[in-house]
Amino acid sequence: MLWLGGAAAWAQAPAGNEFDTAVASLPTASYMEKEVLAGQIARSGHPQAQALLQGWLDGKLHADASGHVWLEGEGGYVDPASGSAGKVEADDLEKIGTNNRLRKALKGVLAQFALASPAASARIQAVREMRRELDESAVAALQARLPQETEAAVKHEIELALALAGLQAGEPAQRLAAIASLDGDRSAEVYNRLSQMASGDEADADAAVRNAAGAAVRSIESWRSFYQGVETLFFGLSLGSVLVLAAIGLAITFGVMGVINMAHGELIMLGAYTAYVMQLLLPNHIGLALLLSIPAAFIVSGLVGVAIERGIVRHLYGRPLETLLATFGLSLVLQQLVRSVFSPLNRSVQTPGFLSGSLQFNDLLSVTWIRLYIVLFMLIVFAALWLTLNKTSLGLKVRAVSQNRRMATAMGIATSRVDAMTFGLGSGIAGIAGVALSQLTNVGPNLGQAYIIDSFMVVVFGGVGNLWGTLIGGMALGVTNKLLEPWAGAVMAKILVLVFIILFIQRRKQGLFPQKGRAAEGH
Amino acid sequence: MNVPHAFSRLIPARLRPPPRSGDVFERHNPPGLDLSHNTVLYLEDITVSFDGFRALNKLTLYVEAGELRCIIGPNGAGKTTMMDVITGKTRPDSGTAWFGQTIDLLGMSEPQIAQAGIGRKFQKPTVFEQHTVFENLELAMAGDKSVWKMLFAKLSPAQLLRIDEVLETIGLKEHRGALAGVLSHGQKQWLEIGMLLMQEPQLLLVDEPVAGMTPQETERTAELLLSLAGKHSVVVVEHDMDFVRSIARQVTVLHEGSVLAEGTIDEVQNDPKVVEVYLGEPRC
Amino acid sequence: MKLKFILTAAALGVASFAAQAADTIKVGVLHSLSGTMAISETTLKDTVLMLIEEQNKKGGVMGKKLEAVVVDPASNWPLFAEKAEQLLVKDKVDVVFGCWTSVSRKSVLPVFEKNNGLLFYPVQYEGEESSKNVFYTGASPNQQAIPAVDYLMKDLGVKRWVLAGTDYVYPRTTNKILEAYLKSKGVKQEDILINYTPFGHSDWQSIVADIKKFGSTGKKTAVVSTINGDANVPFYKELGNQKISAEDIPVVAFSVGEEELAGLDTKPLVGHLAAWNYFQSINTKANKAEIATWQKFIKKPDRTFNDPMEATVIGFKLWVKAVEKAKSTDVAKVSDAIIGLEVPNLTGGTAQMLPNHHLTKPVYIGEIREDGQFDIVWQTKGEVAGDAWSDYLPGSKDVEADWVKLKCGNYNTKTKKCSGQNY
Amino acid sequence: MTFMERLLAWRNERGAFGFYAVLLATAVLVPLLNLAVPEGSALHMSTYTVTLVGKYMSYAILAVAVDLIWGYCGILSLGHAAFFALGGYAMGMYLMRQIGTRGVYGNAEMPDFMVFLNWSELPWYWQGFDMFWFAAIMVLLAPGLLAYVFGWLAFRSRVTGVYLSIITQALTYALLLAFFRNEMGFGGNNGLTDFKEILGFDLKAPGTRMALFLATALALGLAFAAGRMITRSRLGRVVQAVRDAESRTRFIGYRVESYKLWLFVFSAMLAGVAGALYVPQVGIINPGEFNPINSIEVVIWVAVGGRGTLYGAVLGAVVVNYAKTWFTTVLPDIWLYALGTLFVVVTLFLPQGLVGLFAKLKLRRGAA
Repeated sequence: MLWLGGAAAWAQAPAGNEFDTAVASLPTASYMEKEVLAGQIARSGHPQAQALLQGWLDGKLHADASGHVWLEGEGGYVDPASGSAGKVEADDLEKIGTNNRLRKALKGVLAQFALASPAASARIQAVREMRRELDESAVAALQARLPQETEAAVKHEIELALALAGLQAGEPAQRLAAIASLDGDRSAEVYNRLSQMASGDEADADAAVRNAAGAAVRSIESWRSFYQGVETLFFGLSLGSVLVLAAIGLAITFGVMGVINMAHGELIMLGAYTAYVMQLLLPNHIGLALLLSIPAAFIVSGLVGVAIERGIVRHLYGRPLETLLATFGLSLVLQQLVRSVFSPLNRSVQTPGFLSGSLQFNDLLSVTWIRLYIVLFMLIVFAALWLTLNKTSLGLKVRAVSQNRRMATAMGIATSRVDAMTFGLGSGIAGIAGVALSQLTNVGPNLGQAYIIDSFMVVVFGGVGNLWGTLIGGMALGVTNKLLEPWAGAVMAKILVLVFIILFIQRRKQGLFPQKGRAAEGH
Repeated sequence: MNVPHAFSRLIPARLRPPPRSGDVFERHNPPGLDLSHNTVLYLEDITVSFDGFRALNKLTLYVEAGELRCIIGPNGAGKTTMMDVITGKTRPDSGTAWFGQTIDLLGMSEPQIAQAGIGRKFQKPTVFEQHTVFENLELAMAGDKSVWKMLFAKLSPAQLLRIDEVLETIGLKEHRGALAGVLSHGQKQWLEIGMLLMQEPQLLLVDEPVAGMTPQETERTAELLLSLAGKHSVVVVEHDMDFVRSIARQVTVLHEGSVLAEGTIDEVQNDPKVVEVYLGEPRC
Repeated sequence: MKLKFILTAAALGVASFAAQAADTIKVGVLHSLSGTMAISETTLKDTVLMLIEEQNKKGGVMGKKLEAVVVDPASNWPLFAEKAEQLLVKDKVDVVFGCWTSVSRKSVLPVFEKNNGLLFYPVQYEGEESSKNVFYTGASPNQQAIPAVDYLMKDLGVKRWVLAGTDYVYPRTTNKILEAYLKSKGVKQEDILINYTPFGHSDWQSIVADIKKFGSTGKKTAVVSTINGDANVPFYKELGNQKISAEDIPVVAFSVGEEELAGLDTKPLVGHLAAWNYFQSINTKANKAEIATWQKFIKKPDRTFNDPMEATVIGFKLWVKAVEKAKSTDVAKVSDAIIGLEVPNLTGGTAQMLPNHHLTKPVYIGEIREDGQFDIVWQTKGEVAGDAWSDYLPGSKDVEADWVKLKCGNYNTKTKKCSGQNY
Repeated sequence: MTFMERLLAWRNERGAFGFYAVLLATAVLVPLLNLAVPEGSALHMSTYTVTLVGKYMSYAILAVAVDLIWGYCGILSLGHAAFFALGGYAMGMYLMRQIGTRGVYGNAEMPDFMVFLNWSELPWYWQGFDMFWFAAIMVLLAPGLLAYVFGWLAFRSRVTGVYLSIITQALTYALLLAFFRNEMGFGGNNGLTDFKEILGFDLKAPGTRMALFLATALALGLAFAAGRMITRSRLGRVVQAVRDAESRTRFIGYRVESYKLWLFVFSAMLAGVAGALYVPQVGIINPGEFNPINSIEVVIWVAVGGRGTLYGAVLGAVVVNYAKTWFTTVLPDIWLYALGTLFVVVTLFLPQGLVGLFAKLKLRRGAA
């Protein structure tokens, strides 16, 4: 095989042509060897080198049985060297694979090509890419680029990168200069290099350099710990908003109506499955599907909620514990239902581009978009719900009924309709929460079970029948949990939060925001 | 907050409270009721407010031993709140409440107060509907009410006799075995009065005893209450002025959480302040 | 009177089961069809049913038809024991294929030993066990964890290690073994970060952030994940969102296969690794054929096939072979006959049943592809012999299992004792 | 007499006698069918069924415990799974210690899971569990103490209704998470299993199984009798008064919280006993038993049987669990539908549970 490959190379190119030989030996090379070959190809200066490496990185490089290498282009398969099209069938081609390490290397060498690309942003990206592995060739490339570089921003990036390289410079003075010029750069590469220089077995020989490095490291560290605090707080808030989202529907059905709805979790689950179905319907518009699934989920879960209320809960008013039992039975049925319909396996819900990735504030602080959106989304849902309850006639009726059913009836409010709508509202909100959760966790039959207990905790902790309580309560629990996690560990943190809730209820048996009046005795 | 203590300092030495028992699980033995000053209940400067609204406003009221006191006043005058304070359901923001010379009510929980000898009948009759009439009376019976005692409690012949006696008095003999839940409204009123009797309290607080009763029943209630006065002290809150007239010697008029007037029914009814308050109310 | 009625009903109900055709060979299927484990286990139930159907098409075993007895232990561990006893005592099945979690296996173990049943356990597990009545067709740590770590160390040059797992016995043991192994390879304590999370852990923000920090010290870092089932989806989503690319910090997982990937958005996962003894993407005739049959049986042309399923297939074929060799379904005879038998793996090479009731298996490392399948980036030369007792744990260094010579599942070579056998 | 009264009277007497009769019948018949009747005979009852019935009965004890606190005192505890599991763990720890050197590592002191997670020595809280009497005391003490501390806090500050239910749930949930942690030294998710002997008797021997079965039957009988004695004492009447009108009870001089606490602790200990009898029969105890869902299920048994009647609770426990066993066998794929529907139907149409149904039927017959 290797021999064949060699022969092929021999056949078409004069000996010593680095490019051709390297390419020819690709099909048989191990990943280690491939890495070397990639370097050779890059250095060969062959016009097709960049295209080939790019193709390779994108998994478009193949070899046929004879060991001849083909690059997959728009038109078809072409010879990487000549660019001339060839007659080969897709299925007798073997892909020339890459692995993590190799891809990283390829990106590195490609970056060197990108240095010359017209777009400034691309050049900046290239420099950043090269920073990660600053070997001689990279440094050389950067030094070569610097004088020709016109764009100030790019210049700056290159200078930083060179400074980083300069930390290894021979002369202490140069190293000091490098440290000085790196002031304000808090990236991990700089930090690691500096801390190595500052102390430890690889510490710098020169005391002055050591001190300078040490000072720089300390300033970075202080910033680090600051941003870490910010990060933890944000984690807490985002966890809190997940809790609130999951619980807020319950705040209606349980808090306002006093129905202990154990099927609440399953209503959330239905919402998540709705998101999944929407994506099946619109496979090419993931983002759109997600947006549409918000109202869809509200309707689906809402209708199911109304059905539950009409079918079961209605007959059990004034017997909250019975509602607990009946709805628990119902939750079992609903779980099994999705198992039968969607199979017990988890379902994959795509995350649209604008939700993935993270918002980079600086080298030390970045928050993930999805979490940011979840927080916002929760606030929107909360606001909407609050307005519905306090600014619409439905809300008025809901509150009237929840406060004094008989009086409300006397005033000609169709209490039973209001009940159904209230329950539907709460369930619909649960469905919306499901859509949000579908972006964070499994969409499977057990989704609901995972959130039901926490939801009840949040509502009770916040104070039954009080939306604000649910909001504050959820956020408080989320933040507490996250503040505890670093030193207590994930499990202990959760346990401590639970114990905290238990003790808190001792002190304030009506939760954070007790309900006024006798309606509070909800049992 | 710990109002009772703060105020107990202002109280003359002879009224210094006994050490109050904080823990509800510790058995509370009320020191025998001390009526040496012939006053069974001292309420002084009691103030209670529910988020802003003052239900009681520096209410001061004394009840003599063996007295039958009627308390009247328009709705929201604070009649029920006052009873809540006396029975320990509501803790006042300020003021003192003493049962006899030696018992500081503010330091005690509902059961302790009940044990100490204050019985209460509610405005809306509340009996144990799942229990029979007999059991209701049995439960209300005076005596040691600790858990273990109850586990092995047996009715002594004397106690049985007592229950039958009371059944007689409240005229529910033939309903002995009936569930309290199935009784008529009036019968429930009676049963609750019966429970009050079983408690053998020093001080009875009776909230609208004759609401929903037939004239005959009302009459009998009046007799009963009169017969009770003397060996017990009775405080009756009632709207029905005829009823009040029929029993009352001393009448206290509450208005906006404090005492408006006090005296015999006639004095009170001719009091211009009272007339003003009740203006438009036909009876006065 | 109610209770008595129920008892008789129970007796009758069970009797009715026992009273089924005697000329069939009964195969018990003990996988959760409801509850938390249904996600993974229902597939294995279907796999066994498929195998039985196929076998019956071929005329069954020794001329007898196979008959499946399916029960639902509902992800409830005591119920596993109860159902196991029912299968063995009431339904008198000749063999049982079942269990996924270690706890379910531990729960049924005494039942199988007491009633001398036969269990084929198809899932990779922590080892530290070898029962007379159980055949372990999944990987033991030395057939999955250690090769994976070798790959990371040699091919990716990993210097710093995060051992992240769900807090139960499999990750605990595996990580103990790995820790010992890494140290033996000269990795320093401060270069190892061990982290445990509860089942179904869904909020990974802080932990992923920690991993990111741990990995940002310049030394090449990798995560060895023994995170279980449901917790994986949010974990990988968080990795993706916090921009931890496979090139910077690769994650090698032992519990994430094709089936799990089918349940999540693979975009952020591309390039991360998994170590298994089987991958659906491996291109062999046998594999293609098996997958085709499966997808036909389950009536879903896109349904995935995974490692525990292959383990089930191998276990089943071995059992059939053994029965035919022993000319009997008697547990003792079959268990003797099966030792040393070989069946071809779907991915090439052969699986041989060893005297310690474990298999020889090839080990593959795969990189996750966009389409939820794996690119094989590394594989062992030939098969690795399953080791019941790890050589890297102080407790079990000296213990070995051999049901041919020693007739013991945990023979201590130091004390020359075979402790704690139930027979 | 009204329906309620007759229902009451009927419940009080017939129910109890019926229960004793059935229990006695079971206690006699089961050993007979199991030991006397030869194998293979249609009437023979296998050890498997015996264990199953034993399991049902330990569940029944748990149901009685829950009914006492919920049905009679109106406290919906969603934390009884915790007490059950604690009792179970206490017993499990004894059984673990009994294994002694027969563990796979042959370590005399420590259970296997500690050995291969290389613990250096037995943690202090495992000390003493090698003695049965100590374990037996712990079976009562562990749940009792937890119930006392928890109840003292909760009842003193007059936490009631759903608030109480939810924090009891929080309690068992916290314990669930705690016991899952391997650092706790209770075997983590695997829990305690592979027991060998109890009091020197081989746990796998039919004789031992039968003994356990009879012990459970006896315990159930005693639990029932105790519960009956309590509910029929004046204490019982006070407790029911608390259920129906708590504040009223206070005003006639009862320290309600003491009564609640007393009953809560008693009920918790009963649950502990149930757990202790359950573990050696099913052969495993693991944190799953702490799952709040289990607590809810127990409540459902009671509701199905008939809340507020002891034998109703027993009936419910047996019926529901038998239904479970039956469904999971005959319709493994859809049994949850059946069970779920059962719960819904019962709560909707049988507010008094099966007991209420029987009573109604009886009255019909009486009327006709």
